[in-house]
Amino acid sequence: MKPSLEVRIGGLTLRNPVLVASGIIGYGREYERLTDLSRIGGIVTKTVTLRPRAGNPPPRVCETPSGMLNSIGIENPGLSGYLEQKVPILRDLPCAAIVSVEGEDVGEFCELVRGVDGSGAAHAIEVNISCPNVGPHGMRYSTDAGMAREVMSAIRPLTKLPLIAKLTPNVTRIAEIAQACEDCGADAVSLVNTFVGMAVDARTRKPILGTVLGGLSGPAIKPLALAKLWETVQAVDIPVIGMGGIARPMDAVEFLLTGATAVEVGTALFANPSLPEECVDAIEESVRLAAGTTVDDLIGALEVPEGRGVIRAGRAARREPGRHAS
Amino acid sequence: MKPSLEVRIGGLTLRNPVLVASGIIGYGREYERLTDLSRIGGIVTKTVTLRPRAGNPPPRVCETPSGMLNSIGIENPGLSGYLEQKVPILRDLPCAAIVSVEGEDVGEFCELVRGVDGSGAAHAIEVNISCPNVGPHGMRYSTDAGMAREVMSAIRPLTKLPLIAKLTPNVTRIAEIAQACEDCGADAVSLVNTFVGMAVDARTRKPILGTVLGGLSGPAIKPLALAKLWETVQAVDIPVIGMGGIARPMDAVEFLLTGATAVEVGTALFANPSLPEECVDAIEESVRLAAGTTVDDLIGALEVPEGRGVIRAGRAARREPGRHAS
Amino acid sequence: MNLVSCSVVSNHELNPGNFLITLKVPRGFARPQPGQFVHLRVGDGFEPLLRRPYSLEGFMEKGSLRAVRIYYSVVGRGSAVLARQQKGTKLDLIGPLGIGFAPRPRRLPILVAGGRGVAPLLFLSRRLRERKRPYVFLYGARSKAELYGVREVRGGRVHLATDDGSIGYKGSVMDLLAREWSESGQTPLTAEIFTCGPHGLLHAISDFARDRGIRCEASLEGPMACAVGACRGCPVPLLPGVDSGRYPAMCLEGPVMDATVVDWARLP
Amino acid sequence: MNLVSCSVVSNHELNPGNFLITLKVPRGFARPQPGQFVHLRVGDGFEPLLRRPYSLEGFMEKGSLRAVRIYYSVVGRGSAVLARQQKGTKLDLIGPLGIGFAPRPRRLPILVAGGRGVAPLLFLSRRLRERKRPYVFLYGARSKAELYGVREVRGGRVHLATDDGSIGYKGSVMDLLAREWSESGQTPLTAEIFTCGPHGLLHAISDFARDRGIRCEASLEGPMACAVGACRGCPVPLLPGVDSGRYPAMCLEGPVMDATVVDWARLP
Ligand SMILES: Cc1cc2nc3c(=O)[nH]c(=O)nc-3n(C[C@H](O)[C@H](O)[C@H](O)COP(=O)(O)OP(=O)(O)OC[C@H]3O[C@@H](n4cnc5c(N)ncnc54)[C@H](O)[C@@H]3O)c2cc1C
Ligand SMILES: Cc1cc2nc3c(=O)[nH]c(=O)nc-3n(C[C@H](O)[C@H](O)[C@H](O)COP(=O)(O)OP(=O)(O)OC[C@H]3O[C@@H](n4cnc5c(N)ncnc54)[C@H](O)[C@@H]3O)c2cc1C
Ligand SMILES: Cc1cc2nc3c(=O)[nH]c(=O)nc-3n(C[C@H](O)[C@H](O)[C@H](O)COP(=O)(O)O)c2cc1C
Ligand SMILES: Cc1cc2nc3c(=O)[nH]c(=O)nc-3n(C[C@H](O)[C@H](O)[C@H](O)COP(=O)(O)O)c2cc1C
Ligand code: FES
Ligand code: FES
Repeated sequence: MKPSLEVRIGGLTLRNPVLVASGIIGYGREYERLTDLSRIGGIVTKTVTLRPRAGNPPPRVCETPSGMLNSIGIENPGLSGYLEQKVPILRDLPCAAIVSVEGEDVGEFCELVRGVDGSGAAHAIEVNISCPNVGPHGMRYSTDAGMAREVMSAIRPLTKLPLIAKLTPNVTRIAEIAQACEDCGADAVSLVNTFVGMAVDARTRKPILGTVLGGLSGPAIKPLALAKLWETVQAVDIPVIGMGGIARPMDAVEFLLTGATAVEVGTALFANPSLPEECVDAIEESVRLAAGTTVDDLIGALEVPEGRGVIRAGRAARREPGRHAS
Repeated sequence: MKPSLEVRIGGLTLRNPVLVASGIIGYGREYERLTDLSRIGGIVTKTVTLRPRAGNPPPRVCETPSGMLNSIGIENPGLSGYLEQKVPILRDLPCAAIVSVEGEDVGEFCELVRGVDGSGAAHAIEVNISCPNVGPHGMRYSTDAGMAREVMSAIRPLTKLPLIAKLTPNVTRIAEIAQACEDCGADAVSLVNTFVGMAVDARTRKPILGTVLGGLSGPAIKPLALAKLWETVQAVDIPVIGMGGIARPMDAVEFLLTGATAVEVGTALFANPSLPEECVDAIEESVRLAAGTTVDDLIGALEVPEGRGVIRAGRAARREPGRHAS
Repeated sequence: MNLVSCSVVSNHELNPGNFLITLKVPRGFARPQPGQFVHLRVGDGFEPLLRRPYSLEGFMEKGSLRAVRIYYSVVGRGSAVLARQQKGTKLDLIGPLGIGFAPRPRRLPILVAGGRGVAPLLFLSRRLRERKRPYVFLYGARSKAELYGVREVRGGRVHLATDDGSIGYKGSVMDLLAREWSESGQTPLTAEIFTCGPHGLLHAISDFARDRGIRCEASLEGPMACAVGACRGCPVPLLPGVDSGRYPAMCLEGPVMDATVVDWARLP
Repeated sequence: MNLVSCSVVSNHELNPGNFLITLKVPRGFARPQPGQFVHLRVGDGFEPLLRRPYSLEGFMEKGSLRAVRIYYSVVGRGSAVLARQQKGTKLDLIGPLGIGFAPRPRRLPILVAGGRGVAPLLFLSRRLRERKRPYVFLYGARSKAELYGVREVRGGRVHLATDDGSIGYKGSVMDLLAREWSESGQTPLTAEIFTCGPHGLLHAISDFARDRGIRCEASLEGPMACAVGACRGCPVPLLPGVDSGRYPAMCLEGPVMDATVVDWARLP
């Protein structure tokens, strides 16, 4: 008998726990010939901002050892462009459509959530409070629990759609931000967004990216993403959506075992558009091998020696600290 | 005419800006048959703690995409063991010996600095306030500017040796910690130590490291290390020693261009013991190509478009913020 | 456009650092236009992590057999891995992608190739010949040894330029173009330019064309991640005033674009 | 110990998943002892990033020519890369490293091999034969097909065990050892055990030896970074009470260690 892979994010039930991350697959149509969206749980759209954004000057991408840097600059048509051009596309998707939004201040976040909620096409909203700095606000929303609280509590009353707060890993204690979001009614948190990185061309003596700094993604960051996930699942009770460097089908299983309720496939999709489907198969196979009946038998099933590797943050503080010094 | 590669760290003049990082080469002797120490600037010893440490349970190392995780646990003979067994070895080194120390509290840091200063064998002290948590203290010294200040101001009066504060990258704003160290009389800061990471074996459903969490190093983190370096050199006036993922000779040049006064070779030494010497050659060649006469012509020579990629922290806050959103 | 698996039919170094690889593709791979490209996975594993974009040098069809050809230089990790792939190796690619060259009816196409940029223009020249259309083919390289495919060019007038003068005009293909243009008596209404090569050359050619009002299409290059318009990682900077600061995606609205609107100075 | 460059003389798959590679080494490479290992760079680039430790299956010397042999299984990235290396490829290695087997004078060495763990014991058996010393060679594998090098074993009494009984004793080499020991009439004063194989087997053998007071040396395995004692990445857990909780470095004080003091339960 086929194991059930269904998972719930707030009021939303996903066919299975495999999503495609924001900024990777556009609004779905770009990959309709390459990825079978009817086999996965859903996609997260490119982040939508209130006003259209032209994005950053080139070059915007650069490959690094087992990873890549990007500085796209949230190029997107803005809320009105989203409503006119993208909503119809999302309506036709054979999987859940999670719409990612980002505002430059609380007011913009509110307008965006109202607009997306009203559009009807979204099954959930991923609140991107994690993007490396856009404009003068720097990374403030993502790097400060107070600011995260401000945004989440302002938008929570505006929609019944599941709200997923997407967090940046570029902080000392990600669990504190996650807890702030949970306290303010987030249905889930997703992590990680990219790590701030930089690449230099020693011959031209210039930075490789047009913006100098960019965000690192890909297999290179998988160990870091798993550690941030591990820290977070110990601190919150809402579902955590894990991502960061998933490039082989079994990687998705590693994130579920570590405690993720769902995963998002990112950069590796560029190399292997079938990866999301392959992740679904690997998860199903792993449930079977463990003689399990549902994917819940995998989620958080990691066997950890007593008192090892516990990170002391907020609710987790009671437990013993882990040791992992060099 | 041969360009001069000499650089100064406080009162210490290094033959050239290439060092080997702490924890990589032991106390030098382990690699004497493999690396020509007479051609490089110096080595940083394995971190010495007050009491001997047996280290963490196995496994302690695990390879990841273009990187590795380690959880050694600062296995070392303690201060007395250092004085008895290691000092004689350091005395015979054909390059500078920088001794790394780490205490569990301010008192221990003081005892260690006094002890190492008294031993005579050290040309400088690297103060490891960056190690991912050892025992209940967690990462407090490294992740909190106030604590860093406490340690540095307590040890500064105890020695005339150059003090290099080694920082962790696992913080929201590394520049703030660097500034705190500068304010308290550090002669230089070095960065980065490892990024907290984790690896999972999906088949056994167990973490791969005995301590669950470990520190990520290697080429995978180079883009992150360059970004932390870039953030720091904009915020402090003392020399910054850069490291993180240096694996090819030209990588060392990238760090110097970004503003590092010296570099430390780490993980990649395990694969290529000649890498430090090759870095020296690449640096000399780059100075020549740029028709320069000294290595100062490389340090910080990165050509950055006006107002791009500036990180707003402390002293750098006046300038325009960079843009690098996804 | 499709994701198809392909296998290496042959992969040879034709001149120092430059290789020609032939890849067998299934019928699911649509007939490409000259100037279109494929996004090739050069090997498995994470080094390199991303696919690499390559213009098609040619497309062959014999009965149910289809194959594409790529003329590439070894400049880094990806191309180094590709150069190691032996006959029979299975790879996969996404394509055909992007917008190719669009010659207008009743105009003389002047093809201007710089170095390995000759690839998509060789494809174009064959297509023109099939259509029985006359054309001019200007081809510049550092030296005679680096000229590739010249003998293949039939049905068109070929003029060569080499930096060292080892064959043809001694100098850059840009100067050759200027000379040919002035001597040809062609006008913007009778001829148009199609070019591919180093961006410095394309910049010069597009200035030349703009000054004279000549229509000029150039094939651009730059790093790409998705190559299907999803990631917005391949922006083409346009001249001020053109299209209100929007960045067209090279993979979607290019790689062949109207050279006279591209802000070459801002293109890496 | 030295860092030396080496070149692949041959690299063949002997049975499914198990390869034998022969590497030519310069004279700078010192004569190794059976049980010692080399830290091999299996390829260039960052995948894999680290070297891989391999015990020597043999060492050949003809005039000024020196070569080492490694018998390895393809279990992951590094060994997969190694399996692809063709004759003539240049690699480099650090070695010989670690402490090898130390047979005592006037004692019968009983060699117990499990699966590919046979490698260092074949090396040891040849050395014993050179020394004209008698020995017993117990060798267990899943099936006859997976037995390697048996015919090479000369000058010693060989007893085989296979899980499927396709040859020799049907069962584990552990049971075979128990039977041979009881029938042999040997005592801890007249014989000693040298073993290599899966840690589960080594655990069982060391318990067997401890219970009877038999001296037993086992060759351990585990991940390594530097392999020269610098990084402390290869700790060997010892039984409580042994050496006050210190972790000996497998690369320096091993890989061959007194099996009866190792805390096998804590060794991954
Ligand atoms: C539409 C399109 C068509 C192309 N057609 C061809 C072709 O027919 N033949 C061919 O040889 N190449 C072609 N290229 C360029 C090719 O994609 C790059 O040379 C290749 O990606 C380099 O990859 P690499 O891993 O070998 O080098 P990398 O390791 O990625 O980089 C090595 C060096 O090359 C530079 N580089 C990286 N990517 C590019 C790029 N896209 N263009 C120019 N320099 C780059 C880097 O800055 C670095 O200095 C095309 C590119 C595009 C976008
Ligand atoms: C002193 C010593 C001698 C050795 N001699 C031999 C030998 O003669 N022949 C041989 O085939 N192997 C030998 N090994 C084991 C060999 O080093 C590993 O199998 C090899 O490193 C695996 O590398 P990989 O990249 O192929 O696998 P990885 O990608 O590193 O790992 C793949 C799988 O193998 C496991 N693994 C990784 N490293 C080891 C290890 N060191 N031991 C066991 N499992 C591991 C991982 O947990 C993972 O499940 C020896 C190891 C040591 C320490
Ligand atoms: C090209 C690119 C564009 C991205 N754009 C966005 C975005 O618009 N919004 C967002 O929240 N995350 C964005 N991300 C981050 C990814 O969603 C994901 O969090 C990150 O890449 C880590 O996952 P990965 O390592 O699997 O790629 C982008 C990533 C890449 C590589
Ligand atoms: C095995 C290992 C042990 C280490 N031990 C120490 C240590 O004792 N003290 C310290 O300050 N850093 C230690 N480090 C961190 C390195 O000094 C360096 O900061 C880090 O590895 C990043 O550089 P890399 O990417 O070049 O390795 C260790 C790193 C490794 C891989
Ligand atoms: S490469 Fe992704 S949009 Fe062009
Ligand atoms: S592997 Fe480094 S000490 Fe053994």
